[in-house]
Amino acid sequence: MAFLPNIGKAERHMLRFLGLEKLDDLFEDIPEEVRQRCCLDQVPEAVPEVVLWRYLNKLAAQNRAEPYRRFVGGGLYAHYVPAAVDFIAARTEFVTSYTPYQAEVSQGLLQALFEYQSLIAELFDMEVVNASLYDGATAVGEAIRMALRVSKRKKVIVPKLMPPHRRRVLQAYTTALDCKIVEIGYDNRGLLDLAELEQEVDDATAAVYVENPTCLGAFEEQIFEISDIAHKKDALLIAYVDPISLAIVEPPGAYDADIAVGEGQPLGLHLGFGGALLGIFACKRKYLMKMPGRLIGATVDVEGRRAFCMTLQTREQHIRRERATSNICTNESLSAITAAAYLALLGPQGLRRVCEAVLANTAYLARRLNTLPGVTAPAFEGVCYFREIPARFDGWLAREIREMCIKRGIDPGLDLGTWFEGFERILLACTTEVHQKEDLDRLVSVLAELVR
Amino acid sequence: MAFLPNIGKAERHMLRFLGLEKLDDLFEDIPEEVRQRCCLDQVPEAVPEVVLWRYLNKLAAQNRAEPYRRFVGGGLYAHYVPAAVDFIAARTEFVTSYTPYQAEVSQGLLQALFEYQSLIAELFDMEVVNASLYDGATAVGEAIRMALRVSKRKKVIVPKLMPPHRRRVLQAYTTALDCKIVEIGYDNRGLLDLAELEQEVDDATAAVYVENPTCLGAFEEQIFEISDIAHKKDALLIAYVDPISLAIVEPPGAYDADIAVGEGQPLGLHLGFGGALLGIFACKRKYLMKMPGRLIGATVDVEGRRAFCMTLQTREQHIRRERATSNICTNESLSAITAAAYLALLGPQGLRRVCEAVLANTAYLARRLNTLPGVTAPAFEGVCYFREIPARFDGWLAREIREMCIKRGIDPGLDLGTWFEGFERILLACTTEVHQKEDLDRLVSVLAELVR
Amino acid sequence: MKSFQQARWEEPLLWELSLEGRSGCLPPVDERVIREVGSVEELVPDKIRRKSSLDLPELTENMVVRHFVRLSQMTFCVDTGMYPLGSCTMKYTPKAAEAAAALPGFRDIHPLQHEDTVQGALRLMYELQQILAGIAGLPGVSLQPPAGAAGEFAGCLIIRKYFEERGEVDRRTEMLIPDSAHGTNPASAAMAGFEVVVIPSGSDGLIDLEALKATVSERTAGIMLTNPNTLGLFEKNILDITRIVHEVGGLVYYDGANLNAIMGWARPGDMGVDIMHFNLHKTFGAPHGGGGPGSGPIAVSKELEEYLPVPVVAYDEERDRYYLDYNRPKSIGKVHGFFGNFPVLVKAYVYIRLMGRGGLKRAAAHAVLASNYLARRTEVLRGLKLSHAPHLLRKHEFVLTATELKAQRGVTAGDIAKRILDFGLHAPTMYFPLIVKEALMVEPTETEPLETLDSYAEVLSQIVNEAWSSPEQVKRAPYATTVRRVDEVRAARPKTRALTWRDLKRLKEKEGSI
Amino acid sequence: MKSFQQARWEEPLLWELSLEGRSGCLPPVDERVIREVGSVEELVPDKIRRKSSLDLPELTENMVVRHFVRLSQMTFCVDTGMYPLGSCTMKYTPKAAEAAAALPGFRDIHPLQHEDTVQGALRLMYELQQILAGIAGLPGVSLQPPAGAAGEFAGCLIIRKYFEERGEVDRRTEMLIPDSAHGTNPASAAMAGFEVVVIPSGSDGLIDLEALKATVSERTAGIMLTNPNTLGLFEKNILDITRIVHEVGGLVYYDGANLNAIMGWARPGDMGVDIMHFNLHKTFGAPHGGGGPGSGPIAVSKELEEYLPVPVVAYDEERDRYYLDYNRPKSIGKVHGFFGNFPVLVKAYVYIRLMGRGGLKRAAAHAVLASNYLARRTEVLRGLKLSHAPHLLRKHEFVLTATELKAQRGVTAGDIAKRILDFGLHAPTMYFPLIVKEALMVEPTETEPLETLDSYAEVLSQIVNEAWSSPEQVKRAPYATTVRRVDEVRAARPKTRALTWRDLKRLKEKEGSI
Ligand SMILES: Cc1ncc(COP(=O)(O)O)c(C=O)c1O
Ligand SMILES: Cc1ncc(COP(=O)(O)O)c(C=O)c1O
Repeated sequence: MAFLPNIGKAERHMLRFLGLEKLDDLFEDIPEEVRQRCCLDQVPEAVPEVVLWRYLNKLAAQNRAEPYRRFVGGGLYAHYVPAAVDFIAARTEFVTSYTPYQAEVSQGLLQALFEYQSLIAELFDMEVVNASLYDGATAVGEAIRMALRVSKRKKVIVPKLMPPHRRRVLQAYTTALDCKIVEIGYDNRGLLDLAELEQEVDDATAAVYVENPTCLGAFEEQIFEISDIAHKKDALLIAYVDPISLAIVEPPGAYDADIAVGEGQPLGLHLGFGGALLGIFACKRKYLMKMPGRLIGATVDVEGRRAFCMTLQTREQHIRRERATSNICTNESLSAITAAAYLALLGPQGLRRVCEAVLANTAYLARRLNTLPGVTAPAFEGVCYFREIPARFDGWLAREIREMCIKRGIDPGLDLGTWFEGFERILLACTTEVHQKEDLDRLVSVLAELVR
Repeated sequence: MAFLPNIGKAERHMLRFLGLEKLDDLFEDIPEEVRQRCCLDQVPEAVPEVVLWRYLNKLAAQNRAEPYRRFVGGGLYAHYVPAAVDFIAARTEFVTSYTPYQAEVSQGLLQALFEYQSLIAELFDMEVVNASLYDGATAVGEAIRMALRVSKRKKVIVPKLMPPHRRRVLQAYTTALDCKIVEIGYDNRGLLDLAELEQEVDDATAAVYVENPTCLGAFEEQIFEISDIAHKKDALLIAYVDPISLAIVEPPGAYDADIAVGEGQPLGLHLGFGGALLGIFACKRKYLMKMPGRLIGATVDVEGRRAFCMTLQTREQHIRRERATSNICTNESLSAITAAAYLALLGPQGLRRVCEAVLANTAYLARRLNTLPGVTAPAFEGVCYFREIPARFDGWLAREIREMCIKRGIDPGLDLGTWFEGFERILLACTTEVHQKEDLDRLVSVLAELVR
Repeated sequence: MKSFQQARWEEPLLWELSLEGRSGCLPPVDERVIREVGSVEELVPDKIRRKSSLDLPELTENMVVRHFVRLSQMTFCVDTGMYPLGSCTMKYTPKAAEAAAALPGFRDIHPLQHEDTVQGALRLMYELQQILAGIAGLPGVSLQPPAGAAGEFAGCLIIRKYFEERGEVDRRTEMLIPDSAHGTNPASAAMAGFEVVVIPSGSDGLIDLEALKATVSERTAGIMLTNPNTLGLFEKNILDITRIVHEVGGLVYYDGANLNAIMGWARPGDMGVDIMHFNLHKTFGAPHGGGGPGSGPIAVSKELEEYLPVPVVAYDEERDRYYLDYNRPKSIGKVHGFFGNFPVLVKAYVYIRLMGRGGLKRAAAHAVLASNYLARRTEVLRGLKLSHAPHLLRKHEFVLTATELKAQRGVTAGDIAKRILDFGLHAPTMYFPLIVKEALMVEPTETEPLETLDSYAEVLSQIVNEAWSSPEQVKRAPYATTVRRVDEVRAARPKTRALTWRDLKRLKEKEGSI
Repeated sequence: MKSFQQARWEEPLLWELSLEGRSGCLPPVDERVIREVGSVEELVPDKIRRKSSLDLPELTENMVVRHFVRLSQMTFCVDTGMYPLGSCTMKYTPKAAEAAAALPGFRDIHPLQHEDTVQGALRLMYELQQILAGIAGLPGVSLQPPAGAAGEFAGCLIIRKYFEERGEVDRRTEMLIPDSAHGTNPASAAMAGFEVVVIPSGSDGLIDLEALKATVSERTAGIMLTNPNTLGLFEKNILDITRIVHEVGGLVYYDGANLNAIMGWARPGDMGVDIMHFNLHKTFGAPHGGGGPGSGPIAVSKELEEYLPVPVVAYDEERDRYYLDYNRPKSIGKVHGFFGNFPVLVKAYVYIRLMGRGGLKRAAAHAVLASNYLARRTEVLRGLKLSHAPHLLRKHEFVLTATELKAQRGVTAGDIAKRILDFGLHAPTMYFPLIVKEALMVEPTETEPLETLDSYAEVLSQIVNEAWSSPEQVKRAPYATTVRRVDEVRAARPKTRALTWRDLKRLKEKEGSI
């Protein structure tokens, strides 16, 4: 009972104070038959920490966690997390506090979240940013819901090349809405088919949703054109972008995105088996009152000191209830603080260096893969890839390649056949700055042995 | 330059302010020839954190750190360190502060150290405790130096069975003193030979130093008799004890020890390859002014609030200089706080449970080892062992046994031949509560295979 | 009364600490690689290369660390003091749980890496699914929803799907929700396309059975309720309620935010619940992270299992292998990009295993014990009273109303809350549930020692005395906090609104610094 | 001036939080084993079984954690603010160093486990030995001493041994130590059996060469000095000094506490030093742990190598294997039970590798730059002045003297130090070195940003103004700290002295609570 301080003496004292005899008396308001049926057999008995710790280590050891022989991306990326970021994210004051309902005792948390909003605003070049959503995928869902709300239109355009794990979230978020989601194909570079887009965007179009880089890793070079196409019909442009890449490529603000979303995990968050992500959500100021999620604002206290507090809460569920802009309550504050710490630590120089390393590694990997017999990398040509490289194998299915690699202790990337029909021969390999040249060479040489 | 904030602009500003041109100008007071000779070729160039981290992990992976197949003691012990203890020990306020010279801003640290002193005083049943020495071995050195000082006598009695790593520290600490160290043998139970002791203790004897449990793991059952023998001749009794064991065996206060020392590592400190240990030092109040090391006292502030501060510093080197009671300055404060957290967390119940588990495991291991052909465990009989068990192998040298076990992935304990002449066939195996029955059984079955 | 003072560092914003050229971390760029592939300028087409400057602050590691350490010290948390935020279950998180989630074997794995290489993680999830199913008394579990509200949304989509499969989705448009419900309930129902129909509480704070009967119909998709409800009262007619809803063909959704009151003593499944969510960050000791991440797994009846989000973690006994089951054609899809907040799952798992069956049950009992103890000690204070049915036992929380103090002395629940902060304690939840005027909703949790409960009661007593004798003292609180009372109106007013550093700079230029 | 307030929690002592029956951690006892071997009562002879009660506090994990978190918030540290404690080099510790030392592969290994199973740890130590030798310009290194003073002691024993081997130990009894030296120098020399002979400083703060010449003799065992000295002044005659000592056959010991001033710019070995220690917790960025653990490796000349403590980490090239070399018959033995403070070694190693050759050199330069900058900004304040040779460059630290303020306004260096605390800054070292009256010894270190140096100067300026205009304001400081000025006399007086909870309880019974 390491966490129950009121056993023994204290328990007796409190029961006596309440005129009760035993703990069971506290549950007399529960119908007898419900209580009787209650059985906890599926919950194991308590385990001492020393024993549990051993078991947890055993489980953890059954997972391959080192990134050096893993080339898997697909939306989450194994960037290096500096120790200082882990340190900050572990400060128990941030970890064990909750939503800062009492601003006066939560200034540190509030300031950190305000800084997060500010940092993302700079990075994205957008006017307003909320204090986090669950993850990139749900941010997409919220963005599209918001666009439908704002525009009062019913058609949404999305790329056909959208990872199913994100696409299915979008699907769920729009299930109950009276809207139509139209998918646009891709050109021979794997980018959005502009002609098709032009055709589809019309006066009923609420939003054009575009990913940059695409889920195949290519920067969407036509982003300005896409923006024009959307805006010409007064459709909103929603951009899903990679925050890291914004140190070198144009931010959503530059191409006049109305809403910009993204997955913040690369900003100093561990992969965590895909958990505790960070849904980034930014938009133009004019949509402020329609946006989902919590907002932190700067203000002063009664003595005129700078202070921070939650603001514009009337958009939120605890006030607006069924008419709220979203149902979100608990969000991913700690992830937001972590991302703020990461951005503050790296600064513009550091972030640029990450980009340089990633770009270079990606290009290098592409080149090397392309030298293998029967391998085309990138599978789509003529564009700039960031982190991810689609590689086509003439003689093999990507699934087979992956299985064979796994047996050799290497995870070479994703089998795109599981994402898109017709992509069964394409492997999506991924690299970041954690890989050294030797790691990339090793991957290539393992593949070389397989395909030769 | 992640840790140098004054590069670029700030550097230029400061140089200009000082009327200097370049950093080199700051070193003009160093003789030219010394500067010219300076070469840092043996220091590698800077490595980015991400790269270094990988290398550190590689080095760390080359060490076998899991305690489950390791049965090595010899003064440091692999007890389980609860996560809460690690958490507390990692609070950066404790980690990155220094000696609390400014009491007003260091109340937390001071209180924690005061609590450490208090906890050890309870555990040891001694009147005063200092705020830590380097480790158990140097605490022994200081204790004997202090006894010589206090008594103004010149002879010190120590057991022959004292681990060389501690014995050599004692030797170093007394190198420059005009004193005689007499070693007393052991009886057939491995305990101090009382007859020999009686003979040696005389009016010139400054102190009798005794270890309890002995370095072979046996409780010194004659401790009260030893105390009497020492005190009859007005010699001081110095007891080196195991702090964990004091939850079940008599504390030094009970047998009237004048000075009690010990290694505090088992109290929640990681093994750390033998580093960041904790020298526990306690004594009778009457010797207070003669004791080495820092002391924290309770007092009040000008508003009458309870407060803490360093006290009786006139004993210390920064005031008394060559006449100080010791040269110690930096001590092991963080270890002391860690031990305080451990004791507070376990409390009397928890500590007793550790002892129970250790005692039981030790007895169990002895029994099982003793069933092996040609193995006698414990090698000395008739006493109660705690953690460690000396096992004699008729047909083998302990060194051989150990080497063979290592090849099988198990470290069975220490080869006592490296400690004491004539002990070449004795292996000193060690167990704590981290071992489960199955671990002990595994050790026994590996040994069984070897000796059969 | 202990004298308390929170730390105050007047810490600048990151940009105010910045100086050109500083950096806290410069990752390496391999020159060998660059030489082979070219520079950024060569690789990234000019057209899309970022043109605008990137105005991130420039700091060293030491500066960043110090900044956030100072901010942390200006943040009240469970590890510094009692945090009886009603409805939030701010209990203590075992440090072993934090340590476990930080094990590289859990922390550094990718959700899309090959299943063979994450068997340990999958096993933990599988075990947790089983355990939660056991606690719920409902067989199907999805760990995916990243928070309670996401669980509600997933649940509502399942309800929708269920009716879709039956061809009733166009008819079953109404979701019944008690007026005492948490805001996420109606918001989630609305997001899933339901029309919210409010069920009024009776004077005893419980669902009015007659009103319920009058409201249910063949349009009823279901009811969303929490039990004990947000007043801390157990819906003793729960079996009637679920029966009434079932009789018209509706489903019962259980908001598990208050499960800490009854876990081990009663299971939602046994009350007639069809679907529920857990808040692992409330009931199961995962920390709240300053607002998140949380985790809101859902549990459903056998009948609804096929609609669970994909993937579900499954176990192939024959091959002794865990896998992600995506092959669920009737699934509602996904409510999170991957499998939910895995680290939170690890923490909850650790908590549950450390507590064990008996510990969970004891925890619930102690949560209820603490709540009733504190309720009884504070309801007697002049000007405060229990919101509803004062004679009834509370469960894990209780709601005080300060209407009398407000009427007599102008001291509001909010004022009282602010004044509590001066004593190193966190305030209760204020103004919730909405059906109670001047509400103070107190949930002490089982991890607060009796001594702290006592001092909470004493503090409240002192504050009430102050409110009567010198109300201004309370209305001007707090005094001992990092900043004093914060101007929320200014923050919200368009003219003075500043949501980012950019805004703040602009404002500063206009009207001087804040 | 920023408004600062340190946290105050009025946290009780552990016993004051205790309640019978609580425990924060109950390790398991295996019943199967107990059944086989018997209970404690059966295993431990009655004679030695503990009879007295064990009055440790009884708390749960949550209570213990909260207690120490609160205490931590009441502890000023480098990670909360500037800590310019002269002679202590309170620089920032890279968090990667902390993380590295916590890797299980380093943290959980036993010093006596088989060498084959700790090759990574030995390799790190070996590399560090090489690096330190390079920085020292001295070939032999032992990492064993657990702090600077322990390094000094080991060094003195080596000097002793050296003369023993030469049959001169009875004659070489004197250790020369400048009057500005740190207290550990004379204390260590005395512990090693030397008689301390004080060398006076000249008016320029440097060793008086004439006095030195007059003092050395064939009784001279050696000299212990630090350079730059504790005034922050470089002994520009260092080559003369070492020559003078060597000429009479003495050895030169270098106290490396101030190495941060010159590393990379000058090597002790090149100055004629025979033996030195490092303070890894000062120069090489290992944290100070509230007073320790530190680490004080020593480096020695070729001639002295054979006397180093055992074991030394060695490398067998043929077998590509690292090992612990105990086979050193002339060794002085051991000054630590094992190999020293290994985790501190890991941290220093990480620091050095992250900084690299160029970074170390730059760090030293920036330490000196910051020191001179702050010296120049503060020596001009009315009533303060630089202790010695104001025209000379300082190295990493400088000493101000407040004698004028004391004489004119009764404001002491101590008062000024206390007042500094009110601004969220730590005070300098006070009253050291002993040769300076009313000394304030300031060592800003290279990790403090210029902006902080500026605010330190401004704070000092304000305090000096206060001292002149309203001295009581300064003499009554501090105000914004957890407690106000502490009564040190009471703590030391036998009647009111309380060194443990037991003492405190006794006192409380006698004279009411404190
Ligand atoms: C009663 C109740 N229901 C639902 C929720 C929503 O849970 P979450 O914040 O995890 O989304 C909360 C949380 O505040 C709650 O208190
Ligand atoms: C100049 C000087 N020498 C020696 C020492 C002693 O070092 P340590 O505290 O590590 O024993 C110190 C530390 O305070 C010092 O400042």
